[in-house]
Amino acid sequence: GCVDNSGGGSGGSGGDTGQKNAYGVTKDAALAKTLPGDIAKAGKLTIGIDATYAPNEYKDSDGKVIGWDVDLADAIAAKLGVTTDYTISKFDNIIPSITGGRYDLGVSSFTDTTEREKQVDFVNYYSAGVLWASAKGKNVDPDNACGLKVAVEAGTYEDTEEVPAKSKKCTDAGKAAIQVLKFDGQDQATNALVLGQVDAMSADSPITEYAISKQKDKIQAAGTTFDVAPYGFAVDKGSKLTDVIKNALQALIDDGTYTKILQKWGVDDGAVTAADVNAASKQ
Amino acid sequence: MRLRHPGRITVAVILILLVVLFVLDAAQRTAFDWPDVGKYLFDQRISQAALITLQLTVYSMVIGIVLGLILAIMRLSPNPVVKAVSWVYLWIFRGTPVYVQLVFWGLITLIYNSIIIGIPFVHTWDVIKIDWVPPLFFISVVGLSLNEAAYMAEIVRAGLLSVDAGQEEAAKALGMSWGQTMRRIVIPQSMRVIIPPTGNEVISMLKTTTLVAAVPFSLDLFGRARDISAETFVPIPLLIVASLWYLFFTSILMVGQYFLEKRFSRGIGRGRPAIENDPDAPVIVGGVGGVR
Amino acid sequence: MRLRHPGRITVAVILILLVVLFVLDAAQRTAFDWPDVGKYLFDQRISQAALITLQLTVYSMVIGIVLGLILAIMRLSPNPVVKAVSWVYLWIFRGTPVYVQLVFWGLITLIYNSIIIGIPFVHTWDVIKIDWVPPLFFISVVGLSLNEAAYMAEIVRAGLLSVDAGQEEAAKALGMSWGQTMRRIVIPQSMRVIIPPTGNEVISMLKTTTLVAAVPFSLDLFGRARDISAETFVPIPLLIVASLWYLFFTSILMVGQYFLEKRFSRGIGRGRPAIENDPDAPVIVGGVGGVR
Amino acid sequence: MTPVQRATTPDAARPMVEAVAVSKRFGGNEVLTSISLRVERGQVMCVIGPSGSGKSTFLRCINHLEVVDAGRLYVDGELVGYRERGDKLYELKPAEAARQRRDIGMVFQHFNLFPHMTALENIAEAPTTVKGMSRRDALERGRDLLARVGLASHAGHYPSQLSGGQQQRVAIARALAMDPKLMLFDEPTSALDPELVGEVLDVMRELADTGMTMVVVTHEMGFAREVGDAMVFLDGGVVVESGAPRELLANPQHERTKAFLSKVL
Amino acid sequence: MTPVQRATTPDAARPMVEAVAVSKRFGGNEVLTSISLRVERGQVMCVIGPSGSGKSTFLRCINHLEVVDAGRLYVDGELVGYRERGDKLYELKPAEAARQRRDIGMVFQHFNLFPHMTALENIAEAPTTVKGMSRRDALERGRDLLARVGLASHAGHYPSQLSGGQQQRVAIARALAMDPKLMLFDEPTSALDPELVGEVLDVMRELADTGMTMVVVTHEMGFAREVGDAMVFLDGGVVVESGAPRELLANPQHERTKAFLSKVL
Ligand SMILES: Nc1ncnc2c1ncn2[C@@H]1O[C@H](COP(=O)(O)OP(=O)(O)OP(=O)(O)O)[C@@H](O)[C@H]1O
Ligand SMILES: Nc1ncnc2c1ncn2[C@@H]1O[C@H](COP(=O)(O)OP(=O)(O)OP(=O)(O)O)[C@@H](O)[C@H]1O
Ligand SMILES: [Mg+2]
Ligand SMILES: [Mg+2]
Repeated sequence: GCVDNSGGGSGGSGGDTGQKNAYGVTKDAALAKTLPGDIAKAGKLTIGIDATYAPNEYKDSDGKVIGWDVDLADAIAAKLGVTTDYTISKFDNIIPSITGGRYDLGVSSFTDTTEREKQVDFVNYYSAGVLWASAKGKNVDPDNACGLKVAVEAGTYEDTEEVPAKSKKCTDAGKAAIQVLKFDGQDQATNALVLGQVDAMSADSPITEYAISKQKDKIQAAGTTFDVAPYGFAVDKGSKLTDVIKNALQALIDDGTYTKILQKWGVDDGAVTAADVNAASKQ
Repeated sequence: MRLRHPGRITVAVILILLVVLFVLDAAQRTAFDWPDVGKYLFDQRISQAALITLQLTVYSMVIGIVLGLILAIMRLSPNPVVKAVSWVYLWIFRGTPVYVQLVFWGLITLIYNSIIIGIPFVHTWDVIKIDWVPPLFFISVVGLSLNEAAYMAEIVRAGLLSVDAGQEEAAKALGMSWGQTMRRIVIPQSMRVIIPPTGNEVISMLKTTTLVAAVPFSLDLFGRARDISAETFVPIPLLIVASLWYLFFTSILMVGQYFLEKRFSRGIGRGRPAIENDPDAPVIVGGVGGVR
Repeated sequence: MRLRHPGRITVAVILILLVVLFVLDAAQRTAFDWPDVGKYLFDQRISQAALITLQLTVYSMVIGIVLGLILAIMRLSPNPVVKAVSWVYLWIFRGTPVYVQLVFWGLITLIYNSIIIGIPFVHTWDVIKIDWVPPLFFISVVGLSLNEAAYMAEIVRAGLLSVDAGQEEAAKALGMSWGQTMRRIVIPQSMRVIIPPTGNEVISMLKTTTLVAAVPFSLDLFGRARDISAETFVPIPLLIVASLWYLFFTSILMVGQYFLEKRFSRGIGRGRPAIENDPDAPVIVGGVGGVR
Repeated sequence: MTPVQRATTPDAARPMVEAVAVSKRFGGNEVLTSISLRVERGQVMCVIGPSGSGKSTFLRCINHLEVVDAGRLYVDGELVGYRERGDKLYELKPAEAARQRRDIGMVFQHFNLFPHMTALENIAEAPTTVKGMSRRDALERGRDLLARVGLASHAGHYPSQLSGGQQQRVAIARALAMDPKLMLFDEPTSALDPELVGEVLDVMRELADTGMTMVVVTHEMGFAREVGDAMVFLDGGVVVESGAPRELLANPQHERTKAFLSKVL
Repeated sequence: MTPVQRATTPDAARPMVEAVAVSKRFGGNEVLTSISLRVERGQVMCVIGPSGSGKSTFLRCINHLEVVDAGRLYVDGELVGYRERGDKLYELKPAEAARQRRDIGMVFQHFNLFPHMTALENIAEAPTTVKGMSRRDALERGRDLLARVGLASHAGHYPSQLSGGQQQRVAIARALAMDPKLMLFDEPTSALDPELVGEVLDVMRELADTGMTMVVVTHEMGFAREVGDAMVFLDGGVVVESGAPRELLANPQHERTKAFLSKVL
């Protein structure tokens, strides 16, 4: 495991047969059998994660990786009778690490895009949008943010597609471009907004909502959620694991654990009713 | 009767084999993605970013040198307060990591977002909000150059101290002011000692510009390479592309540095008696086109 | 009849006033959040992270010194292939930013995830998957020490070259092997030249450990400070806390460095005639308890 | 101590250098103890004494390169390094001290030529930067002075390309370029190989013949006897004996003087 | 060239050093040209010659500190630095070369004492590291040798605390500690102040009296005349003349020898 070194450490649930997960998930023998041989043999899922995206995945004060993404992945592992082994990574390096065979799974709030689907398969488990936030009392319109400073996390959908597209609209209309500040982690981007270093930040809706809930007196939502798109667990292209994860997730949705987790973290707005694969290209 | 070095040849052959194996293996590894390396090496976005890296380097060095000179002179001042201020500056800027400093400069606008006019802790008459938000490039240059100044100060100081005290005295005795003495006599002579390590600092600065990611400024070579790889999911080839550019620049600088050092370590045999007795003292480059 | 320095006093007073104003102003700025600084300064998480930073420094330096010694000896080898390999190593590791190198080491497992047994481009017999994922701490130490080795190599090389060639010759003439000559004669004498810059390298390494964020390893002082601030949304006080710890460590090292340099620049007046003619040559620390 | 009353003497009668009870200490070490002496206009005053007796320090005080601790030093009637206001002395500002130094030429034991400038540039430097003379005039003047010290053909040489004697002659020319009213020489020949001493003394002798007031610290007793108008023997920071060089050298009165002269002659 | 046939002589009659047409070049510069000479057991052979004539180089070849380019060099019947196999010569491995050097003591012009070790440690170093002698025995032996060169009381001194003559005597003791069968001296007194030369020559004279075979590069003709059994005059890398020192010094046959001797005597 990477408990000793990665600053994250294993969520370490799921676990041995018969043991109950924190949400009471137990191993489903039939599903477990469908696991690819090497994973079943290793008894664990190697997961790449960028734990700077509260509340989806982040670190608690002891440096342990937590979040609802983590709980969900742990539950899936428990269903399959294996443990989880989280490795902290930079967000931009997770997908290359999956295609490079380093991680079985990427659990890091990946927005399923057709661009990314060229690299990996996604098991869609949530429906999130993009939500901007601005300083309290300062109204920012995401669709008319020309010339403003916007914080994003480097390598995210917001960084590579959403904000650049908005900025391009500005420049096409002869207005000033949006100044994008790319931070290494979402935590820094959020800090930048809280402290007033930027006019706004753009992040996935659960993240923005969580940040607002924590810093009610400093920041507020700017506009509403848009660009709703599915989240997906990233799996290597064409891997057998894709369907296994999808089925396990479906089982969790069916037995209500899924909802329990989302409700516990207060993000059940974007819950899906059925697990899907590569939803982006299907639209 | 020729020399034979069987042992030497064995070692050489093994080493060459290892290197060849490594290269062949690397050529085969898909992760290196050599076609992509070729594709991005001369990508316009990369070469523009390389230009920005050079700009960062040049601006930061120039400001760093000027500030370093001021700090060095302050350090040599007879005024203990001036000396102490300079000392504290060096202590803080040499004692903390430049990466942390750059993060700090990135946040500086948060700290100093207003000018408070008043008596601290007693009364505030007015608070003037500072609206100007400096561009990230500007902040990066400030961060890099303030750090560099601390290092340049020590280099300049060593250079100034290397000039024989008799020189300053002679200039003083001729009625030259302190400023004239510095400008015309001491600084030109100290260049011999200052320039070689300054060359090293330039090379080091070029590499340190990668850290502006902490500001976060991301239009430099490394930042741009990272941006591209975030879109294309091929981090390794872009890392290689950035490395090759850095290697290219530093190699040029190292060659320049080599010639500079050669030039500045050259002296003319016969010096003043005072110097002849003390080969440790600076040997002055004389002859046509000395250090002027 | 006492000296009066009205100008000097004016400057001093103005500077002191400015410093006091700056400090008072800083004390008042809410962004600095001094109570938080106090709260986190001795937080156990921070002090543990400081320990990890020290571990990173020590391990990386030790490995860097050993590798540097090997590289230095390779550079001085008469075998041109060995020499070239060492040269290329130094060129690459000194020519690229350590930050980029650390990013690269962070991705190394992506590149070398299998051992290919076969003839490159022709036939592959077998591919053995490497399952071992090295801990990030391990990768950080590897990245830092491989970089450090390139710098230590030059320091060690300068040290070895500073030992008079006559020493090696005398040892050889007594029938000592090359290894014995190095171990007993050359290396002990070169320490005088090697140790002071090595002290500098330790200080520099301590600060460079902040860059393991590129790996990304985040249990070091700076990484931990950042993680805490991610939760609490107070980056500036934590930045100050981290800076104070770095300043504390580097100050201790600088004091140590000062005494080391003093000790190693001390020589005994009368040397051998060969040395007496050449004050530039190393002055050997003799007397009781020389460099052994 | 009470301030010394200055006699208002006519210009020509006023001494060029007047030291009144000058003392100087470095830390706890008193290097000059209540030195009083006069150098008249046009006189050549030779200062002799063993090593460490304070000869250099005294010269440096005249030029305000060192600050006097007690007593008063006047050059051409002007208090050196201080401004008297009421009963108190205030140290001159650096710019004022620099102005005073312009009128006093100084030649050092180790020449201290500027190694990054040619002989001619060395000479032209101060007139241009300090006096604001045009570069052309300064260079022309420099060439004249080089010719005067017999080095017309060495104008373009750097100090490292000149012999010690040649360097010292350039140093004298450099001091003369500022048109000083007083020249100080601090053992100008003691760093020279014996065969080069003569050429420098010749230049100094010619300079004395033109009527220049000179204070010369030297061990060249032949020169002192021939050229010197007055001589003081310094030991342990006090003036042990003074008088005309011929007399002092031939008939030293004091034991210490005798002991010293028996060694150097 | 064809390999020289070695006569199988009994031990005692075998020369200690035999050079057969030894040549050595540095780059394009031929420093030794076909040198042939013999040093018999117990003999003291003096080598003289102008600077740059190749004296040091020849000594260094005997000790395999330099590699001979052509010709053969034998010490005590053993080919130096090479192994002969069939018609070909192979350079010795470093370890074998080191073994050969053990038996040949060498004293350098600049002493080359190890500055970080005391006099005694300098002497005990090689016996312990190279011969594996116990430290105690080596130190005891070292003390004996120090006494023999008259420095018993200086055992704990570092080289920087010794005079040049004392350092050179320690260097001789250091070489003797390896029990060499041949001693090479390269101008052992030329870096010494004149008053220190005698003490070193005395030690060498005593050494010669014990029957040690010695090759001495020197300009001390008095020593050579008194102690030397044979002498060669080297010039431009060739042996110009050889013979008994008294004769060679008194009646040089060759013009170049005469010219050289007229300068140094
Ligand atoms: N800057 C200084 N700081 C402390 N002591 C000094 C300084 N300059 C000179 N001294 C001391 O003052 C004393 C007189 O020095 P000074 O150079 O005037 O002697 P001198 O007569 O010129 O001797 P010499 O013939 O060796 O030049 C000496 O003891 C010297 O050590
Ligand atoms: N390592 C070397 N590389 C190149 N040339 C060398 C080397 N060692 C010696 N030489 C040259 O070989 C020649 C003979 O040198 P050597 O030291 O043997 O002379 P020497 O007779 O000992 O002179 P001296 O009396 O000055 O010691 C000289 O011209 C010298 O420059
Ligand atoms: Mg003096
Ligand atoms: Mg020689």
